[in-house]
Amino acid sequence: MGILNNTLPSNTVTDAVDGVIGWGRKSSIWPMTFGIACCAIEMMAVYAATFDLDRFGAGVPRATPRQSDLIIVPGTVNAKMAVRVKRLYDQMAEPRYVIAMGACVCGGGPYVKWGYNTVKGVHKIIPVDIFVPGCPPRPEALMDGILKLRDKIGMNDVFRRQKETAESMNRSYGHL
Amino acid sequence: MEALIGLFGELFGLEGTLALSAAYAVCIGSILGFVTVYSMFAIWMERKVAAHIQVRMGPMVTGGWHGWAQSVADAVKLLFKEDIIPTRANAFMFWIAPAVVFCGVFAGLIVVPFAVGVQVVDLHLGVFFIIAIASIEVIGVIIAGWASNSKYSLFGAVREAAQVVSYEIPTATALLVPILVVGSFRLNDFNTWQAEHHWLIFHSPWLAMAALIFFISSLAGCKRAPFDLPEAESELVSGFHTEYSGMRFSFFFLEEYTSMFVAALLTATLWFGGFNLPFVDSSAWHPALAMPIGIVVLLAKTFFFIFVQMWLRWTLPRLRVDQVMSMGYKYLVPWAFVALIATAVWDYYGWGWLPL
Amino acid sequence: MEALEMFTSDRNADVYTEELKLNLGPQHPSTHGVLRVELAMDGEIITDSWCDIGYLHRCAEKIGENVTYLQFTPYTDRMDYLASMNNNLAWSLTVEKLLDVEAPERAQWIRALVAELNRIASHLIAFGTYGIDLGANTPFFYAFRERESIMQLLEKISGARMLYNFIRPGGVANDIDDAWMDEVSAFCDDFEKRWVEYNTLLTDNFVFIQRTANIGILTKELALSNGCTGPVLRASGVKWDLRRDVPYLEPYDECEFDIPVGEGTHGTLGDCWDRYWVRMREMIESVRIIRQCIEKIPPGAHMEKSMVKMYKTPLKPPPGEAYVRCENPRGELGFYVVSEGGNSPIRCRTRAPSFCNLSVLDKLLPGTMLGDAVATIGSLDIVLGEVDR
Amino acid sequence: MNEAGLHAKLGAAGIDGIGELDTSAKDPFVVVEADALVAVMTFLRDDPDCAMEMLHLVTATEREACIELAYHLCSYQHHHSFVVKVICPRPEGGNHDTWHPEVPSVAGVFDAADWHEREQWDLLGVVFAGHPDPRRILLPEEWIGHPLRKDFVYPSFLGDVPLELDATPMYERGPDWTPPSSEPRPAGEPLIQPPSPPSDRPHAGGQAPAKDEAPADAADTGKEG
Repeated sequence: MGILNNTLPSNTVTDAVDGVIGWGRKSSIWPMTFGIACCAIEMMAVYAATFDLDRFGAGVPRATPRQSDLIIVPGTVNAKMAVRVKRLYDQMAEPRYVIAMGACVCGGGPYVKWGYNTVKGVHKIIPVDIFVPGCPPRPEALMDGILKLRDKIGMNDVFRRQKETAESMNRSYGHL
Repeated sequence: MEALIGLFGELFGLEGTLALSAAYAVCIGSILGFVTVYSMFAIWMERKVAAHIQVRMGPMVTGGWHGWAQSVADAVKLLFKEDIIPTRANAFMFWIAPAVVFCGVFAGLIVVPFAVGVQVVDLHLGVFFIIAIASIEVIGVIIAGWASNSKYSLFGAVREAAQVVSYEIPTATALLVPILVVGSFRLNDFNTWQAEHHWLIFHSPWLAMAALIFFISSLAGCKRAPFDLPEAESELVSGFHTEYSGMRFSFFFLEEYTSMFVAALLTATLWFGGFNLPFVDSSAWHPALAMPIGIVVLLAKTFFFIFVQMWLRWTLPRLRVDQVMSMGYKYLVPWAFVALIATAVWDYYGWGWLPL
Repeated sequence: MEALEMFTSDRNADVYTEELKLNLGPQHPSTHGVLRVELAMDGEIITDSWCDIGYLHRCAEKIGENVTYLQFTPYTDRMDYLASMNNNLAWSLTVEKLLDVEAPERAQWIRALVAELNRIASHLIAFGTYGIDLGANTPFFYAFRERESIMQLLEKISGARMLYNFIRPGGVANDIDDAWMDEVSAFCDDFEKRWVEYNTLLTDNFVFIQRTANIGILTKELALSNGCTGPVLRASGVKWDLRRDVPYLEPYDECEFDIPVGEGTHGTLGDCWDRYWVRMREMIESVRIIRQCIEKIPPGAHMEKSMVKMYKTPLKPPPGEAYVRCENPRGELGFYVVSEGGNSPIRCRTRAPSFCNLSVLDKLLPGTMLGDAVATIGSLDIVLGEVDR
Repeated sequence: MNEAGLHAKLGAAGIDGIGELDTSAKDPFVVVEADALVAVMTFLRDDPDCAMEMLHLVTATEREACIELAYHLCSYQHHHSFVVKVICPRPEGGNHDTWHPEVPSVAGVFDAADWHEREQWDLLGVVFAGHPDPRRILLPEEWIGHPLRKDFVYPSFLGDVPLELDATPMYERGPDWTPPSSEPRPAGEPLIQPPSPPSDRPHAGGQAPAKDEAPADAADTGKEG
């Protein structure tokens, strides 16, 4: 895949293949079983019976980062945890997506002012696709975030030359 | 098989080795296709069964009607996912392990009679072949666990080795019990014997016991709950396939569901009448009618046992590793031998049990 | 003789064994958040273990020293986020003790009612995730179904699903009405039936008993010396419950309820099964308290009049200190607050029950197997938000 | 037995350095000398009339003049509780960098004290002499300073993890970015120099705000998520 990435011209074949791949990716988002804080409980509620994330094909929580496509960061990331979050993200296979769930992860939340130890938003550590604010977000909000992520994935091109989404696909991660 | 060779001779004028190769290619291709389609269906079924046990709906969106295309989407995604080989892993071993695992269980399918005449090779040692070839799978798992260079993977591989090797004994011993009654290793003979007499599960209490022992130990062989220790998610993250991603990981999925299929199919063939309908004598039917009905009947029985496996998985907690071992050695092995000897005695005196 | 030499001589010197260090967490499916346990393994057997916490340290005590007394209430929600009501309750009682105020009678009954509801919700999560730890995924979904009804009930009176900020110094935020209480009693009827279902699903399961009985035995002496409280302590045979022994709310004095204690039903006293079973029975006791609360709740104000006036400016308790303990689902939650008369305390220390309960883990694990480690961590029922604060 | 009874019992035990019972507080407490602490704790635990089986809490509180340690004990047999305090007076110019008060550890008496004392060392820099495992517990090992001291200065980075609200994300740093030095600072200097221009966070790298103005500006951010 590597050499083919976004090099082919746009024609019927590449359009169709991209469409199929995009459909496959967006219909099968396997999240990582990763809970940090309060938001993890609401995330569990989303997996559970009332909300049932599996309806969208996203209900196969994988315990290992290698097999998961989506990392939902549910809860405050602090200095000690940030290194681990970064490593987990690095261990995931492309394409990988990040949802920042909750106010703490979006920008510090209640801990922004006096939290000497908290990272003010997980986007300081890893690139984030979708921010879901709330403290904690209602399950509906997380569902909405996942639906937005589905739309976003569906728009991404794989073989075709990229237009405006190039930045979101090929980010440079600095020296880290 | 022979029919296929003849067909190729008639249609394309192929003869000898060429016809044989073409026939093999078609057979293997169709089994491969079957396995792929079956696995996708089984994964979808597993998710639906799990969901309905857990008061939810399971996949509902992908593909429209009840998320039927969910597994297709999963496959497409896995196919186009990055394939990571960890730097510290042994790359060749890491690469070859999924193939070894998958070949092991896949090869077992070639001796299975799906209906009258629908069988790739009618081996005289069919049952023996399946058991023997399925043991290759454990080697692949050990390779995978070792080559990943991860502690969780290693734990998973060692657990798998201990568990599968231990449970081969009760599996094989329990299989010997119907073999003793029928007097053959050939899978087709079981179908004909059960068509002529009765289903072997009703033959004697010892055969029912052997069926139970076989089913339990085949769960352990397939790494299904409550014996899913090699990939125990809450203990070992993902066990031996912790480091696998993308398509390689999906081979382990295929392997798991295919070995479930083989186990369920052996249960159905050896004890539950194979492709025979109950209370109906289909031996005189025209092959064109008997073949599709046979396939449907056999698959229906097989999927029932697959359903039971899923049912157990989503109901029971997982055993601990030493409890798995003690269950195998302290209960299943002795009782399998008891069933074997008791059947020998039972059949020697020709005792009946049920009015069949 | 040669064969003997092979084993005794140093010919196999390049074959050596070493202790395997296994790192459980911080991202691991069964550590209930971000606990990290480092295990030294000899095969499947754990020889030593080191707990590493702090992956969710959120500076709550520093925040407590910088915000006002009222503003700190939402932060207590986020400590033990599974039992927010109980945390609010403990904090409110602490501030009330500093201010020498007492909540009106009706507020006390409402407090007890919602705290017990939240206790059920919290124990339901313990029950569900314990099933997942042991490989049974289904109980989790059943537990969350009932938890969802509790959250909806509490949302109706507080406006929030999980972190309520409902119990405040001086009373509760809103009054409750009869229609809501009818819904609660309907839930109680429903829940008692479901509870029987849980037992058939998990409690009486042979495999479950095999996995939990005689595992992670916490003796009474060890529990007391380590400061374990709550169901963990009661499972070790100590009949101590602050609700009965030091009633901090009026309803606990007047309601009838039992205190489930571990009996060693399926093995030794203080094993994982006992801890689990104490939690399960506590849910039923909570239902009993809720029913009595609904029956006996008196009319009146839901908020202390004098406090409402005080809310307009930051609360300024007189210099002093107060330590209040409350019986949380996980044990005794204590707040130790030192005031010097300012808008905010100069020290706001939390005695987190999970913190003390977890400290016993390193002593329970050695000698057990890897699967037991998971069972033991699950049976302690920790919440990392509270351990690390 | 009430607190007075417990105090009398303690006074009769013949341990030196036990102060008077202070009943002005909500929970009456007794101040003991640091040297007598272990003996007092052992007595309270072992005496059948006291029978304090459980150490509830170890708290260090920083005041203007001292750091005081409070030990909350309780008995399940007799349903009573007791507070023991140790006071470490602040030396001239003692700040969080130069002054680490030292008290004997009671981890040998109560196992529960182990983690509590580690936490007090971690957050307030109180040294517990004879503690079996004197490491940080909540903060990472490489953390500098003890954050619950009043004169603690908020760091901008820990290693290369940014702790500032307006820090550059890690993945957007250029290749020539170097992590800030985490060497122990000279006494009196801020922990890690704030990035320039300094952020508008009230005391990032600067002085901690005075006590009284805290709630006023806490009100605008304190409640919003």
